[in-house]
Amino acid sequence: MASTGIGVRAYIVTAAVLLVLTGLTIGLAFAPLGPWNTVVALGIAATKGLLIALVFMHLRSGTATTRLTAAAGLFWLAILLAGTLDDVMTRGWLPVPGK
Amino acid sequence: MSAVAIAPPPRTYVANGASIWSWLLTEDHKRIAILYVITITLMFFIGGIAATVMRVELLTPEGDLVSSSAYNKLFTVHGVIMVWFFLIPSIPNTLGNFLIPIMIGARDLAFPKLNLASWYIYLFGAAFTLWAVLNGGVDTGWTFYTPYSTQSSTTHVVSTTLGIFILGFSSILTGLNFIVTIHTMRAPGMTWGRLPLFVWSHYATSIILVLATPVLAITLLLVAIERVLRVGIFDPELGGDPLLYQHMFWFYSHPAVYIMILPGMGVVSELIAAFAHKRVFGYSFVAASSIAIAVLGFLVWGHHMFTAGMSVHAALIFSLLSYLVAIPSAIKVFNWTATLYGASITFDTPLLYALGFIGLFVIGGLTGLFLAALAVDVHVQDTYFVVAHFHYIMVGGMVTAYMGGLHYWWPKMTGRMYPELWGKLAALTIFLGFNLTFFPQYIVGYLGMPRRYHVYPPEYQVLNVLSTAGASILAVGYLLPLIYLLWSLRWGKEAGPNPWGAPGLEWQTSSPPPPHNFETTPIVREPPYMYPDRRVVGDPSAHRPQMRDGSHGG
Amino acid sequence: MAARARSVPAEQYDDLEQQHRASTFGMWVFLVTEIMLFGGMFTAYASYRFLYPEGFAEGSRHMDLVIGGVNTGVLIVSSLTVALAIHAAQTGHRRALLGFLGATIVLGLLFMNLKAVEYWHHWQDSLVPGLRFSFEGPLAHQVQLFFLFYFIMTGIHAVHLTIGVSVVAILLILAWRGHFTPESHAPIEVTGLYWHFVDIVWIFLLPLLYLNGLG
Amino acid sequence: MSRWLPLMPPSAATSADRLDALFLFLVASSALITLVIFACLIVFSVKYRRRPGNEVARQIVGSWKLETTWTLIPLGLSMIPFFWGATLYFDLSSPPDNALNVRVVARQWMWKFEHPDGQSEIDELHVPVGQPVRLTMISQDVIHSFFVPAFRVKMDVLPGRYTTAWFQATTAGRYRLECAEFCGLDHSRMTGWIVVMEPADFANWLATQGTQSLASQGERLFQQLGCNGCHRADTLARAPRLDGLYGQTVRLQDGSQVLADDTYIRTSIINPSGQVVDGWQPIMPTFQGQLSEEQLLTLVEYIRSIGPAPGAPAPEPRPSPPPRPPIDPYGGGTPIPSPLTPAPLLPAEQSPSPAPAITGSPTR
Repeated sequence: MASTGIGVRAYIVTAAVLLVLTGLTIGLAFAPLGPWNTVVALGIAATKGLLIALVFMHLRSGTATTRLTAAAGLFWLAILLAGTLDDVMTRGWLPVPGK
Repeated sequence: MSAVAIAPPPRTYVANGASIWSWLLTEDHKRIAILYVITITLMFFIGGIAATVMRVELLTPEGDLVSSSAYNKLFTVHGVIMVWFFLIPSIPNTLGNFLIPIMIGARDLAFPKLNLASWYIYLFGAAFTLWAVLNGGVDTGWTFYTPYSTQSSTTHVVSTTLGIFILGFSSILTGLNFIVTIHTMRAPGMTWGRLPLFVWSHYATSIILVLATPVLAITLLLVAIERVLRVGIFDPELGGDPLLYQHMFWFYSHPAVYIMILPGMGVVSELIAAFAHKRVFGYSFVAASSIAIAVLGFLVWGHHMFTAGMSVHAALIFSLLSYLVAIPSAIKVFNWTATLYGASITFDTPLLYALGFIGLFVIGGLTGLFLAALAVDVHVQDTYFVVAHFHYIMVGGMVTAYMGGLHYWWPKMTGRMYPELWGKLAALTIFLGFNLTFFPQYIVGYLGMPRRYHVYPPEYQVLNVLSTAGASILAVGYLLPLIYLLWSLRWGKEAGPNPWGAPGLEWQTSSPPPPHNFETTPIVREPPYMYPDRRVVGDPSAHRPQMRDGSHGG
Repeated sequence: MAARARSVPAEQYDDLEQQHRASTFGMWVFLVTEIMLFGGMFTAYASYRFLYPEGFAEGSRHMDLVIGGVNTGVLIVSSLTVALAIHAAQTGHRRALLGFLGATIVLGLLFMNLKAVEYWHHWQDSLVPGLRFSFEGPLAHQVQLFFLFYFIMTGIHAVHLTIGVSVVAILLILAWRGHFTPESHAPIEVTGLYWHFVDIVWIFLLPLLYLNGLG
Repeated sequence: MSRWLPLMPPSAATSADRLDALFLFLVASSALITLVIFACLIVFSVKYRRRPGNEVARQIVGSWKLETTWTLIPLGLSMIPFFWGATLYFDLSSPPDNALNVRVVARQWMWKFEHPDGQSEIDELHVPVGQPVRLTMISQDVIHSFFVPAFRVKMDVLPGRYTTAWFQATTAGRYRLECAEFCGLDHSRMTGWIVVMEPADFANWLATQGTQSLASQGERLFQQLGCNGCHRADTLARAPRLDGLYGQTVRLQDGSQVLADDTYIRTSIINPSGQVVDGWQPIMPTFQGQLSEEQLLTLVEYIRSIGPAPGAPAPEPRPSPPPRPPIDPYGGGTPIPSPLTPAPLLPAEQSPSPAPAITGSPTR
């Protein structure tokens, strides 16, 4: 069994950082940042997700195939979001209803 | 035959237990493949009966054979059964299941229990859907467009969608199993560059199965929730957006078209090589184009929605991307054609199917370009032109490839040869019947006959009569193999391990193969399709090509 | 209870290393399908949030941020205990393994209990679309859409967590019977991957469902 | 041949001839490609069949040059139909300004058409030759699709949202109208006719149909519903003025700007709080479920009729008026006033007149 090279300390530190980030995102949600609230909240969420994937899920020491697999999931999710929102957000660009 | 005569008779996977439970609880990928062959054949004929009734109804412009309500249920049943319970599992779950482990030199798939589970999930999903069909049917079309499916239809939408939802897990598990198997179970020496193209195309198919099916699952779940709870997810009355449903549905269903053609392309690559007795021209391009189709196929779903009220911006982008996905398909066709150059071709039945596939796929693919051209799509969208186009791809393409593959590997699966003369006759009948059925539909579609029409204007009748005539020929074409293949099980000539003289790993083991495929794990030392080369004839030990055309290496 | 360590690979594999690689990679592929499953919901959510920003912000203000925040913490700690359980399995500390698996189950159940309390509050507030929903005012349809997605997304997340807790419970029994060795404990690692993924999903649900429209 | 076995549909609109040209180009080029591939397949099959002297194949691995060629050339060629099709599509999506505006309401399983002057028809639409006709369409139940093969025009008709199609007929005659999106039991019977007439005949036909114009029907409904109680010019106004609104850009509460088109007006009636105009309170009740699509169409047509005169210069975004609405008359969620609500404060004859000199200037 290949060693993951990650020790108990790393796990505990990661969990602590995750908890701090949770507090931070909740606190920042009350800051009047306008549209940036969403950006900040999702940015923090992405950071937390990345931490979990790299440390807890051993992606940091994972094989190229595993990383590629994880990246593929995100890439395809991006395709789905981009294609759908491309329609939803650009409706009404022509001065004709339904175009 | 000589190899069989020397060795003691091998215990085959067929002889590995005769009780019904030894089949129903088997974890052997070959037996599970046979279970799938039986179930999808059954499904094919259920869907085929629905199609037959529809074609007979369409002989006359009036709706005089069945009622509108019955007709709507017929085309829905035909679509649902054929797409999800026949085409999606057709080649992957039968030929793919049987051959992928053998072709890569493995004893089984990575997860045999999961493989069996996926067959039971398939049955469970089929049971839901067939229950709905037998209890009054469903009339939304296979696309379940909202808000018709959620607010208006009074038929069994929920149980049908749940059936497909369940089936989706079967697809996902199959795709997952294939991907993991191809990654981790290859025999020593079986590098990625030595994988048969059949395996490459199934790898690409599995990527789509794994990435697209979950979106269909969640979409159909949302439809069921909206219908059961009477809340508005896609219902515009309650603020929903029916186009969102279409986006999510086609995000699955357009790539699903490639689930329904990529395995066929893999089969055809094998058939062309086997009967041209030649390496596939541009192996790496054919392999890479499978992956390209899997990726690009996800970028073009919007071309199903050009007239649906999508924004013009999105329509332009989706149209442009739709042209890109045509290129890898074209690359395949060119390479298959080029493979025949300088070949030594024998015209056995499987090759007839392969050539038929290329012809029909070219026509179906090129008419796909019509649909990608925005303004042309406006006119032909939702007409019989579209119906003809996708039947050329799915029936002319996938079913033809399936028939070709079934004939080619029949001796491997059963140990028996099919009757060659009947095989050729059936292939020819199918080709002629198919073209007569579906070519007139292109014309009647451009004339303006919408799909899903129970009654139609009289000026479309002549073409519909031609189509129905073709369909009856086609039906005979599909019944013939059912009869003679069953006949061959008992009376067919013994095939021996390698009746075609092909170099693939599946031909290096006995027919039918032993339970764990090989007596000893094979070690692979050369690229696939290493047929004898004319330039080294007379030296039977050297089968490697001596000269390389161009700088491209296999 | 005799220790029954499983050190022989299943018959389709050549060795334990290959089996371990296959099962880990299989779980990653499965997680990709999960990304797409939740991704479909995220896409629908994103579309409607773009179309109805006010209604979605209004709906978000009806969330119980305390429960949401505490639950996030609970899941993060549970991820930690899962990671430590795997570590214990790798290093062969059976008692630590049992302890961390047990803690994971407790944290999972705690999350679900808090979630149930939250659902109960929504029920009392008549914010459950289709069953008990009444929201006065012009934003009613939009808020209903928000709550639909809230219940579908958190509901499917809860289903995943239920499966996770059940699997960890089975692992606990197997570990107690001495089923796992430092050489053979792939089921724990694979379950861990799944558990962490469910955690990540929640980490995105928190800002999308709870933290909108507060600033 | 053509009557017994037609190969092309009749062509009766400007869009039809333009589309047929692209279609025939695609047919010709596809036929050429198909022939080349089939010829290669057949020639190779015959020439390289197994026979004495050709028992063994000549092994060829591949050729980068060939692969590059048959990747790039099809890619380049495919851009021709893309740009050609996209141009036509863009034109199909952009009705000319002088188009006759016909309102279409689809429902299971019939088509209802309303001319600008109020003449309405069912399953039949009369239009003049040579005049662009713009269809603003909406469905009352499920998705339908307006399809006239002779015009090569098709557009889905959605519930809850307007879609647009347009055509300019070239030849008088009767042409089939079909519903192309499956809509339930009698989908295949949801058909009708487009009757294209010479302009003089059309004028005669219109005259015999005489009825109240859509805009005046809408105006009456506007007063019946008490809309003018809030949407008014004086200081009692609790909602923005609507005269001169149509076609202008409106600034919303969240700072974004929207075009006041048919969709915006319809949405504002059925979901008023979705797009609150900057400077006003979201006090308007929703009219969802209270008004049929036909009634909504008359209201939209009325507001259109009191919009700025055609050709008026495009003004700045409409400013928000300084006086804040003092009260919330409905208290949020109160049922809408019945048509019997007493006395609209603004007498009918003082309701905003279409004269641009009075109402068109948004800067007042």
